[in-house]
Amino acid sequence: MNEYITLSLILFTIGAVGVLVRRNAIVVFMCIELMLNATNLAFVSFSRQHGNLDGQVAAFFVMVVAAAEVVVGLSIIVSIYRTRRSTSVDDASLLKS
Amino acid sequence: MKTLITATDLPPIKAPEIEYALLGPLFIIAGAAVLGVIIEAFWPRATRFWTQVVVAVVGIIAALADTVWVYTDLDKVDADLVARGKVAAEGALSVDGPGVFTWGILLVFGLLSMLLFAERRLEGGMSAFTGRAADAPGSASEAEAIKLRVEHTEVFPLALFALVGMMLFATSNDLLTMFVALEVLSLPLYLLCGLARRRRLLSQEAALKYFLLGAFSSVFFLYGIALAYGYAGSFELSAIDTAVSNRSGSENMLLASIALIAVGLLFKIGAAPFHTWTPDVYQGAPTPVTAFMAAGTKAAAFIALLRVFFVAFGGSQWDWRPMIVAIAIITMFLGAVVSISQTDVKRMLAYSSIAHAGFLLVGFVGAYAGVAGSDRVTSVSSTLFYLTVYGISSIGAFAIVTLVRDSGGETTHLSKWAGLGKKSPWLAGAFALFMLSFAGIPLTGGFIGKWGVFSAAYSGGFWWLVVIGVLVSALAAYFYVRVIVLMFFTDPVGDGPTVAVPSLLTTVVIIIAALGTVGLGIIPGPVLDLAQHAGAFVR
Amino acid sequence: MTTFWLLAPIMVIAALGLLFARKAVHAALALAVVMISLAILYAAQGAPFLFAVQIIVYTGAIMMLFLFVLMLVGVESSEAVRETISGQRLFATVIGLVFGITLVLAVGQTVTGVVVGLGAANENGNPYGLAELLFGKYVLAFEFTSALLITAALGAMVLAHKERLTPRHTQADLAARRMREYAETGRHPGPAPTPGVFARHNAVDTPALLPDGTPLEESISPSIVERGQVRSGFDDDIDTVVDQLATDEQRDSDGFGGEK
Amino acid sequence: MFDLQWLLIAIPLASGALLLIWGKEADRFGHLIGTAASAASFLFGVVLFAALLGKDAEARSQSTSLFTWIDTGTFHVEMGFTFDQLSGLFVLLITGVGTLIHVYSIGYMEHDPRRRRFFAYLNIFVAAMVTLVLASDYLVLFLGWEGVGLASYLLIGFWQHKPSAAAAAKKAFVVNRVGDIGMALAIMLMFAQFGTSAIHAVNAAAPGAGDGVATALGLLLLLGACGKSAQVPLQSWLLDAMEGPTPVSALIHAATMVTAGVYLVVRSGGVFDSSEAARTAVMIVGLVTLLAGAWIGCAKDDIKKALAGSTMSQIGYMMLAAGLGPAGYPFAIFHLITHGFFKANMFLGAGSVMHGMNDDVDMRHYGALRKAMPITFATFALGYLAIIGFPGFSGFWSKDKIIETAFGENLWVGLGALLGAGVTAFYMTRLMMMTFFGDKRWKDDVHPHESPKVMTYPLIALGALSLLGGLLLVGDWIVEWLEPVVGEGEHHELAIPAIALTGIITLVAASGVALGYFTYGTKPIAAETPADSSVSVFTRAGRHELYGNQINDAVVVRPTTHLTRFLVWLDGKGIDGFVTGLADRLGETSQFLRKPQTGFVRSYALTMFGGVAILVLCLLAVTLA
Amino acid sequence: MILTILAATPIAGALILALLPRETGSHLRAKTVALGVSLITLALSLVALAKFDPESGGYQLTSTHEWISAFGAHYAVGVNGIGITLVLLTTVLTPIVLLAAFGDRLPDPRSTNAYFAWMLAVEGLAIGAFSATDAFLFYVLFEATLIPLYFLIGTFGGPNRSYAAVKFLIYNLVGGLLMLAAIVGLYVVSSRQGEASYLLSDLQDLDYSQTTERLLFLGFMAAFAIKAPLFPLHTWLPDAAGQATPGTSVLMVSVVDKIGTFGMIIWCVGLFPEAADWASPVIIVLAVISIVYGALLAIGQDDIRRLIAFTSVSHFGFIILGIFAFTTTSMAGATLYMFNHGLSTAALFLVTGIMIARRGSARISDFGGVQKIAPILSGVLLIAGLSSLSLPGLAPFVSEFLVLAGTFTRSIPAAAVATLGIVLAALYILIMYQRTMTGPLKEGTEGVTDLEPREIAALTPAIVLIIGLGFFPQPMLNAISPAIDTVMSHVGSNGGKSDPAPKSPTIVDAPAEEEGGH
Repeated sequence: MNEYITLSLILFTIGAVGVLVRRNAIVVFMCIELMLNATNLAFVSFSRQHGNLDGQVAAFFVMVVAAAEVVVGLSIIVSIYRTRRSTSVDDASLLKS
Repeated sequence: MKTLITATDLPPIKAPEIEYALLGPLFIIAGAAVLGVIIEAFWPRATRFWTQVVVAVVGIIAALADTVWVYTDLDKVDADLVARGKVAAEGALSVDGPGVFTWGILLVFGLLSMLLFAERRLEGGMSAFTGRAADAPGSASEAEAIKLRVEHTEVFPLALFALVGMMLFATSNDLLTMFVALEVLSLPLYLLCGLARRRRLLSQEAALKYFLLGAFSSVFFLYGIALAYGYAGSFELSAIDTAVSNRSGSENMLLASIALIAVGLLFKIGAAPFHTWTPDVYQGAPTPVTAFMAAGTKAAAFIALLRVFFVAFGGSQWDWRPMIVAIAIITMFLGAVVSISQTDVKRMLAYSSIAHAGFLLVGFVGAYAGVAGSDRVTSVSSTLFYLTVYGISSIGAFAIVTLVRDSGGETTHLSKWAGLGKKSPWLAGAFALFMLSFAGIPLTGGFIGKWGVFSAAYSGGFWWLVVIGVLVSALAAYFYVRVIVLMFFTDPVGDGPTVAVPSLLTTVVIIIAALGTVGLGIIPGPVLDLAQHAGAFVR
Repeated sequence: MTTFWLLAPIMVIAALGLLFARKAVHAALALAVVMISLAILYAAQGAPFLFAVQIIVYTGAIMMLFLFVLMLVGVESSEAVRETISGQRLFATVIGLVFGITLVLAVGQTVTGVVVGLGAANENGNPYGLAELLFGKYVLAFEFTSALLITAALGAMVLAHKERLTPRHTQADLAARRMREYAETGRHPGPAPTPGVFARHNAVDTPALLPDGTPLEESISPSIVERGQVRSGFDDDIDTVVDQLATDEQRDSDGFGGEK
Repeated sequence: MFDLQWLLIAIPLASGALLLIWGKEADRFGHLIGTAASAASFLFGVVLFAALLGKDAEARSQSTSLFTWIDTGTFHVEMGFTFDQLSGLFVLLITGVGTLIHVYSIGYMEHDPRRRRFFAYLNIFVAAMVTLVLASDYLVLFLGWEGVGLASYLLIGFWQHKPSAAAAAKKAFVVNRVGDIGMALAIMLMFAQFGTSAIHAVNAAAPGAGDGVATALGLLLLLGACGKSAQVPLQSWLLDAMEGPTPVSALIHAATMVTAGVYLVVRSGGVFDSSEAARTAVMIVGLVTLLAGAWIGCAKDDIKKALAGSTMSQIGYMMLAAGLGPAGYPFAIFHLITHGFFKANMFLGAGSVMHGMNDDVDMRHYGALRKAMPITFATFALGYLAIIGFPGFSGFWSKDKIIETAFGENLWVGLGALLGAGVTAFYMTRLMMMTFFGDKRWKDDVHPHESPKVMTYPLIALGALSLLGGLLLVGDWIVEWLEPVVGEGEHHELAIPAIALTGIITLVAASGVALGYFTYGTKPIAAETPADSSVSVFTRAGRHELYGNQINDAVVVRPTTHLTRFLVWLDGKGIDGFVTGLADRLGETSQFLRKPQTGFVRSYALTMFGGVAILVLCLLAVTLA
Repeated sequence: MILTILAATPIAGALILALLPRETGSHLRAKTVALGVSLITLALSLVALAKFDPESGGYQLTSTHEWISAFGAHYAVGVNGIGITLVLLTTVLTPIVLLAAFGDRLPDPRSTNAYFAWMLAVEGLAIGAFSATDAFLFYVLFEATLIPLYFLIGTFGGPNRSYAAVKFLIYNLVGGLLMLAAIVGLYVVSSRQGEASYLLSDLQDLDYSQTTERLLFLGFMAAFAIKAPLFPLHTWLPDAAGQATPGTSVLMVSVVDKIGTFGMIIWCVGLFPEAADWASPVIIVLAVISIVYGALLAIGQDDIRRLIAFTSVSHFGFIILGIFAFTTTSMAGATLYMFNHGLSTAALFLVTGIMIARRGSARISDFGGVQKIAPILSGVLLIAGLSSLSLPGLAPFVSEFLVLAGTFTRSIPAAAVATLGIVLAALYILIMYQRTMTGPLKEGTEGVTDLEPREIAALTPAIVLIIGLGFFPQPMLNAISPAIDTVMSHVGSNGGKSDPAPKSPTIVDAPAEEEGGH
């Protein structure tokens, strides 16, 4: 069991670091997806640990939510791209201090 | 694995029991939202705007009426627990006093915000939202869209979805539903943030930031849920509570879960160090959306926070209370201090909302649940009242922000507000009133709210936190007072600000907010009793 | 277990690829690797339904969406190596390590208790078990995910879809309008003649000549007419050219860019 | 009838208030009202005094309470008055001399546009002074005490347009306030100790309170008395007070107010009798002031200041006498009364001289005025003879008794007093010589002339009193009269017969006169004051009032000024600076804390992630460790 | 009921003024309305006074209604002798201030309505605070007075007004918020011991642990010490008074700041007698420092208004000293001092305000010889000044002496040092008088004309009261004393701190009582 959770945590951490170091909004978003996937792995593993399917249901919900989120996120990114011709998150820094 | 069993061999799945009567308000709002989407598809453009407004407003009013009905109908389940209400929808929701009270205030915030959404007089007959979000700012097609006066009437169903998400969030009884609710409330808000008519770049930037950070935080929240599940084997708050009480499972997992779940919720209420999105998003978003967000999200998220921590993690409160204390102090202090050097009204209000999150956390950390048979102000009731007052004042303040304009739309730079009191004393007076309420000056609702949360903290044994709280309040008062100085005691620069004459909608919002702020300060009794009557969370 | 130990390094490497790939597309592919591997792990852990959904929804739909958008914004775009925010990478790494190590040590290595396994839960088949929960305990959440999906759809429409504001003009519409104008204002329905027709020059500033020799002003670009540079077709062109050459010489000797 | 003794106060007070409020219309006759009020008060005083004479010795203390002034908790003060032998004498002195001075002022202030106001102030003074002496409670006494201080302030500064007058007025008030600390603390001590501040009760209880309390009380009262009576070390204001119009100097700063300190000590006989130390202190203060005043009197060329120095000196005598205990009290009062007569006489005479000399006060510009102002000269001479103790004159009797009693107490004190008598004779002779004899040293435009009758008649009256004041001692009348109030003094046996001592005193005075005559009467006097460098150290010190102002400056004024400046700095930069500094730091903190808000979404995420890591770490720290 | 009406009348007047259309002409309407309202209030307060029984030490004219039941807060009003004294002070001073303010030149002439409305609001709230017998109500009104004053200073003050206004507000808010913490604590303590209630009578019956009581006391005291300004928390006052109009200054220093000292007696000492006893040494030291420090700083000021502000610091030192000396004498003196200081400071502020307005400068060094051209003005200034230096025969003397005499029985050093204040008082007043009024007429001062009839009418009542109460303080003391006795019966560790008895009481009574006829 431990190894699954450990893997999940490693993936999660890698995803989190990815969010911090990548500048392309789409890649940043992919990193978030990676984190979601890592979470799903945890859900599924815990589901097996506890012997109930709630975790799997949760993973299923996460997938649906992720789908919706991706749509919204990508459309926001696209609309910004149309305006700025850039997908770098660093360029969007007018609002500050 | 018997994956290949044919369907007929399986026992039928039991139909779920849904207490429609109890969940009426949720379904009304959801229905109104869906209706809005349908209208979007089929209704003629000419009258679509007002139809959407009517659907939204009527829907909210109906839901509000239903909420009142539900609230009065809640039964006293257990006299000892002083909790009223029941767990509904197969354990997904707990329709209890605090939850339904939150529905009520959320619906009121929603209603007021819808009125602001519907204001069309300020932009020469168009709403505050961009006509066609897909156009690049400044492009010819945008000009065409403006010429043809197209509007995104989708904002109404989107706001209604967010509203229903908030309501769901506040009453979720299991973490999974809570997660879904979190997303339901967040996604529309991400979208709404990017739809400002003026200053499109800022608006889009706000949407992007809100979205990325929101998604980032909700992943942590989700991982927290996973760990909680790993700990307790269930998503239900009461089951987690049982596990916590029995101390079964790995302590570490519980603690990590608490930390991560806290992150997601603290992000939504804008507590430090998860507040960084707040100023940018508040500033960039269209002002009516900011108003809606500031009032609604904070209320929903706070009640969810209280619910999770009191119901599920109540048994390990000695573990998490120090953490919340630290966060409360940092949040109050940071919000109050940084707002001093702000030059933009909306940013200042954002930092102020951070500071208020800190004050609310002070009440939360008291974790005072009251004793049976006593009328004492509890953490829950004081938080409910504070949220009510803060929301009302906030909406009022943002409504006024929409009225102070120059040729480029709203003029939010504070220097442009100089001398407003001379030009338009009533408006400036109302804004000053909201500022005083934020500062917690007596005879305004903010004072009673502060009193409540401090008393809860005090009851919970944190008198020294109360002292820190009042000192930070004084700091915070400094910048509210500065705005008043600017409006009333400073001469306007050049021509000074222009105050647009709003339609009845915004006027009504401001008047209601002002009356509410004063009313809650002078006769807080009814609302306070209502909050008090809400009792504890059901488990 | 074999599956796990086989896949785990691959997944970690792929995930790291997400961190280090310069090009977004490579990152997307790395992510796809992780996702597919995950799907296999799901299957290995008694979640066949999720295995399918992971492949279909995640890898099939979501990843495709990412790739679509990547194509849209330019697949060649790649990040500069230089970090713009000072200390960002360092802090990100440090905090990531702290966070990861803490959690791995504290949580990942301490999962205790018996692994119950899903035998009982999957008694009637995994999809059935899930369905029982989805339509029972989690029915409300399930229903409200629809709100999520509607929002997503609505959002995509709002942000990306440009509604036509004016009806599209068909060819018939245009022809009808042209004839109507001809009838009402006498505007010529056909295409305008090009400059220089029948004229001695076919330069753009030389009006076409009608059969009767009269110049046709409409054949010249309105901007030229505006500037008064229309050449009359009747002047003695040679003289004009000579004059012009003289003027040019004059101008050259005056120096470059002299006044006309 | 004694129930109406408050009328003694009310009449002049009402008149004063009336004159102040009435306004310009009263300018024409205001002085008459003022004088009439004072006279009425005097007449009523005479009537009461006569009534007192008619009573038995035991019934001669007539108390009355007008109303309860203050009553709260344990603190009870009646607005009560006592007309007894002592206060009766004082009332007569105050209102009598006061009335004469009122009359005199009609002439003296004739051309002053604010004469009405002057009379109002004079009336208020009379009222306050009478309150002081009639009071049956120390707090009521304090009311009168401060009332006369106020009147003194107003009158010294009457010519407000002169900065020196305004400064002198302020100085008088402030120095008096220093004395008032003593008074106030004394009353508080009485209250704490005895639960009352009624004069009668306090004096009755003082012997039983223990030596320490009595000494403390006595010293505190002495401090008050020093302030009011211009005794060392609070003497410095009196010479400056000569900035006021001369009638004021005569009434307040010679005849009445400045003697209030003596009155206080005598009144508090019970207290001083219980404390040897306090009494000794009084004596020493009196002796020192006696000599210091005389010294100053020798050196001043300003006629009023010379007289003021003399006043100090004479009050020193009274103080000395009062310090001698019951034996000295009657003589202190006796000298007080005679001094009231002759000093008022001389001050008014000086005023008359100034009136004729265009308000020049420098004696070096006088000379040979006896011809130009015969009446003034004659009356002044009577005063002169009285003060030097010319046998038969009032001062002879009173001073003689004091010196005699002093010798009875202590030889050195007696010798000091004797020396004082000699010096007095010297400086008074000097004054006489410089003013009325010798050459004319008048300024060119000065044409001395005799004053009008309204001024000379009071002079004549006072001259007569200076001559006849000694009659009070006939048959030891005043001693016996006062005995019920001040107690019976034990008589020390002197080493030599009293008559011999009188002879010695007269001889000493005569030698003083001779010295004065030979120094100033036989040689021409420079019309300009010799420079400080050309005079003896003694003269220089005398001119500078024994450096009293310099000492005050160095010890009190300058340190206070520096302290004030420092505190202003401290308040602005320190206390307020701390707060504003805090506000500034807050602003800086604010600027600093907004820096992380860089606008980069990734750094926001980093902040969040950092927060997450810290949260997790903190929560897990316990179990990890 | 009468108290409610009393407090509501000025508030209603303020609302009426706010709703009256702004005038462009003479503004006489707004002014008369305001004055009329304040006179009606005065009349009502006299009615209340008539109904008040001075013999009783308890609360009278009470009325109690439930207000916020969840907090246990009541709308409860009532006055004892202390309260009615201060209510009277408020109602007497307001008409004077308003009448004197007729001539104030406002930065924006259209704001007359607001100016007078805010002043009336101050009056109403102050009356409310003086008559509240519920801690919560008191707190609310106490804090609410900040708002009108804030606007009065900030809108109508001198060039540096917004700094002064903010400083005023923040200082007082810090104190007020600390008090809020204590108010919250009271609730918690109260609700732990049964039904939560903020009623004064209920709170007095509570049992506090020692630490709790002390902390709560400090919370209350912080607010009051800032309000009343006690060294070293006084620095807001000179700035505020230096910038505000004279009328505002009077309302602030004479009336509203009294809520601080009033609160010390009624709330600090009344609710936490043991803690008050515990803290009294420190407070007495601070009070004595205030007395001397305020006076010394007053001497060092060149700005007349700042000077008066510092004199007030000194005087508040006396009041606080009197309260915490815990003798009936000193406490009664302190209470009377509140009234008298109100009068004398009002007279000082108003008359110097007139002077300053005419000269266009508040610097002492810009004046000189005014007496010559404005004798009435200088006379009034002198009387006001003399009352400020506690000349016997003027009202403040009685109170100051009672304070000192009472203190003396408790602590001789404190009384002795405080007595130094009377010398310093003479210095600061007389130096100011000397520099402004006497000497040759200074250039630029010619414009200082004498008082007009209206101004005389405004100042006369104050002067008359100052003189009258100097001789006849007894009616007030009669009302105050029973209330003080009640307060005293609570102070101290074992229920009631008695006055130190005279060490050697007199055998004979005062002769006046023995033989004199009354």
